[in-house]
Amino acid sequence: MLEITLQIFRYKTGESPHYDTFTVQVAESASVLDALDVVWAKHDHSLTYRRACHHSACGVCALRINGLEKLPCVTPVSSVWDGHTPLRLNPLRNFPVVSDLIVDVTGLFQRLSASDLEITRDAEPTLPLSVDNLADLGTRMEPEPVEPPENLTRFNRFESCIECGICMSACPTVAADDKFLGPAGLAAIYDERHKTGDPREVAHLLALADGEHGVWRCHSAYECTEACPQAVDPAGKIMALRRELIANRLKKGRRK
Amino acid sequence: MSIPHIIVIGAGSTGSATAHDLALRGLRVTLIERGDIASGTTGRTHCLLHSGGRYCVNDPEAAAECIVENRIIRNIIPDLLELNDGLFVALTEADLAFKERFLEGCATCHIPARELPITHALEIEPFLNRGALAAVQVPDAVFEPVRFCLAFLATAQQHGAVVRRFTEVTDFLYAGGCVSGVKVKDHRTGKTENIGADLIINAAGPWVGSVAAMAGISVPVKPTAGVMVTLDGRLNNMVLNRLSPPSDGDIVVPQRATSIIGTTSWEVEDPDVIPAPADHVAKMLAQGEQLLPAVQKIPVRARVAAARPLIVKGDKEAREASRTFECFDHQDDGVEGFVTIAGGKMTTARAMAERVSDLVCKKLGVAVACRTRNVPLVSYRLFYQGGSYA
Amino acid sequence: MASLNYPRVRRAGRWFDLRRRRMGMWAYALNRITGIGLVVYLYLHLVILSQLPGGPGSWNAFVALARSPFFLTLDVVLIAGILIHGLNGLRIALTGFGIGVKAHKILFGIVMFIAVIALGVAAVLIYGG
Amino acid sequence: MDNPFTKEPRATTTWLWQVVTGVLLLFLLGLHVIANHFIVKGGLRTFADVLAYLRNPVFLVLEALFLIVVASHAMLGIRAILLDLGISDRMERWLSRALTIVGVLTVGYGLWLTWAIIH
Repeated sequence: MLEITLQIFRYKTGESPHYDTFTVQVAESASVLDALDVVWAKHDHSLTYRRACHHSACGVCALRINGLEKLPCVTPVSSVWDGHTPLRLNPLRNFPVVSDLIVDVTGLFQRLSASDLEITRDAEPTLPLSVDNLADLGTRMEPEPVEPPENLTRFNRFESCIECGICMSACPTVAADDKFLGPAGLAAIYDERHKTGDPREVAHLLALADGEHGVWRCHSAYECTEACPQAVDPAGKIMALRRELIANRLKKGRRK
Repeated sequence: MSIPHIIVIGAGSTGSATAHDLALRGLRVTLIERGDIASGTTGRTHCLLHSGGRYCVNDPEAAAECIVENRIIRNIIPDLLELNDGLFVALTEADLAFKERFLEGCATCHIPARELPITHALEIEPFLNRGALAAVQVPDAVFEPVRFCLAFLATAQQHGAVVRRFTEVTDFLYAGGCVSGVKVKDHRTGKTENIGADLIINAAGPWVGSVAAMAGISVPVKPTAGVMVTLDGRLNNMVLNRLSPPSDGDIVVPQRATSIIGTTSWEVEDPDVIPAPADHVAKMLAQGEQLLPAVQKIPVRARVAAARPLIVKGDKEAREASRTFECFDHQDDGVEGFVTIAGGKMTTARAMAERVSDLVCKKLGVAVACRTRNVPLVSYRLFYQGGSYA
Repeated sequence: MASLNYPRVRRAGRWFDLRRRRMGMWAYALNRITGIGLVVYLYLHLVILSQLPGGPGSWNAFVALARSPFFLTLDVVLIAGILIHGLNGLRIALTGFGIGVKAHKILFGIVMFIAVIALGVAAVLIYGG
Repeated sequence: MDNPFTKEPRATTTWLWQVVTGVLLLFLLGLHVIANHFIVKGGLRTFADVLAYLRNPVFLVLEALFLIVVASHAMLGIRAILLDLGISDRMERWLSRALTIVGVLTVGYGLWLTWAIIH
């Protein structure tokens, strides 16, 4: 067992924000979310924080651990606990704080709705995995595309993005510009743009990206890509959208 | 008569589907949840939309419910599922001997099942144990629990339902021997208030017992924990099951870029905090390795434990307890205006909602039929834009 | 329910909140600081040049001042700002065209290396001249 | 609910202009520094040097071009910084107009200054 100290941001309507400190015992392999669960169950039932899947599928538990945006459900205590300095837990930045560690994520979902990105994507030909030293297990190192069983037209997958809001919290532009589409919103535009074949929808999506609060508001700090727990690479997608917009703009210029 | 107001306690899959069902019937609904959406057992399910195959031999009643609901869920939230089917794989002679019973069970429960040539199965699943002897394909699917609930809730909100998160029921209110509302504490503000209702539905999953206890009632639900181990890599395209009667660690559900191995079964007293026991985790990995030998080569991303709300009758072992659900009208316990819905699987959440909503409507004399079988749900993203923080 | 929403100006201050932030954020902050600095310099420059129509007298006084070691050091700072802003600007332009996005950190290293070398050369010329 | 993130004005052109002026600046600034400090040995030290420099039509054109480009780049840069304050759409239009005027005034003042020096 590990004994750890957590310093948790507290805020309730009408009260001034402050930190509360708790010392809890958790298993060696526990995650930071496990520790929060213990604080809630054994020490303070009025602590509000978001949680559901506990294995990085839902994205609701995102917060800041010692200042950095993380998913506490897949952050082992042992990876952030130095043995004595209290772990400081704060809500995500750039969202209104509702209570304690909960933020109002409405803005994130408005941005994601702008592109209407569907959460599943079709036509996954292979497993996204490269595992070292699998040869001795008699399995193929790099699986090739395979045919799904007859009645399935193709395999599909959920999108990598779990809509956790970490990129929005890490982004310096979202900090002050409330209308910036933000890393998640722009990455969703990119993904949807590459899913659809309808030229009118493509034009609409590119116009969104080209908006006054679209890809050009990004300041290339790459914080979103650094912080993303799901390797979505929003910054890379923003740059890819820029490239396409510039190419289209130059083509249009030549035609004139 | 004014439109009846129903309070649903618990925003897991059952409570969410129930709020949707009642709102669609035109009733006024308030859903009260002490934490966030799906923060209890629902969030920590295996993410498996059952075909029913897993239960078709030992628990045909639950299996039949699963396949019916499986088809309905595919229709009402097609965009929230990974539709890659499932494989039941025989690894031993004993498994192979079970195959005929399995196929018969599937046929009895009307679960489409088809044996795949083992070479084809190995091609589809390159990480599957090369010694696999047989593989049967069934229509399993994979969901994401929070968005599953949000889709029901967003649709319920569109029909006027109110969702109160981080709001805990602390006591019941009574009027003339009948439950007339609840006393709640909103943990976001620290304020308490009373909310009146014509009827209250207890949909608190493994916590139905503690909720019912506030009204001095006991319900025969035993919180039965299970462990899941999530790997930091996806080893299978389809859901992989061991072709044998359900036991520990015999199923690997792939989701997004992970594979989730499950599960074990033991009874717990307090479902609030269940640390995942290290020996159970080790067992999951060892069992998972039989299906997918590469399991031990992949780092573990998360270890999760949660309690199922199993309805226990007689002295059956938890693993044998039926996965079907039941509705309790506490009129029978001398408390009017209070019902409990418990048991079941997330796959059957809509059917559970239909059952309890039918009972509620009958009790209140509301003659509106259930429509949730055919009404597609709106985008889960609308939940956050429905002013639920207001 | 009242939520805690920090005022915009305070949130805008996060441009320069570099605690635990990574290289891209440093590059961005550097670019912004040098950009603001160069705009300030542009107007200072115009104000100083406004002495020119006054004739040779005031100009010669200014040139004498500008050749003091303190002002020469300011010149070095100015050139550092120009180099950082200009070369990092090139990097941002390149990534905007989709070039070197994956290698943006290496690119930053390269342009900063060039900036330091060029600054060294400039310093030698300034103090030596 | 009205989604504020679905409006569609265009901004590629603005950004491209910032890049174009930026790249031009690298050249013009280089020329400016070389012309001012290295063409005449030891730099433009005397008032006569300055006059001679500005009366050369090639340098005069280069300096004027430099002024225009640097003012455009600066105004676009200031606009980007101020947009980060999250101003309203109306404020934004007002800001763009104001910065255009400031830019024109800066260039105008610079040109007048040059004219005043030469004469």
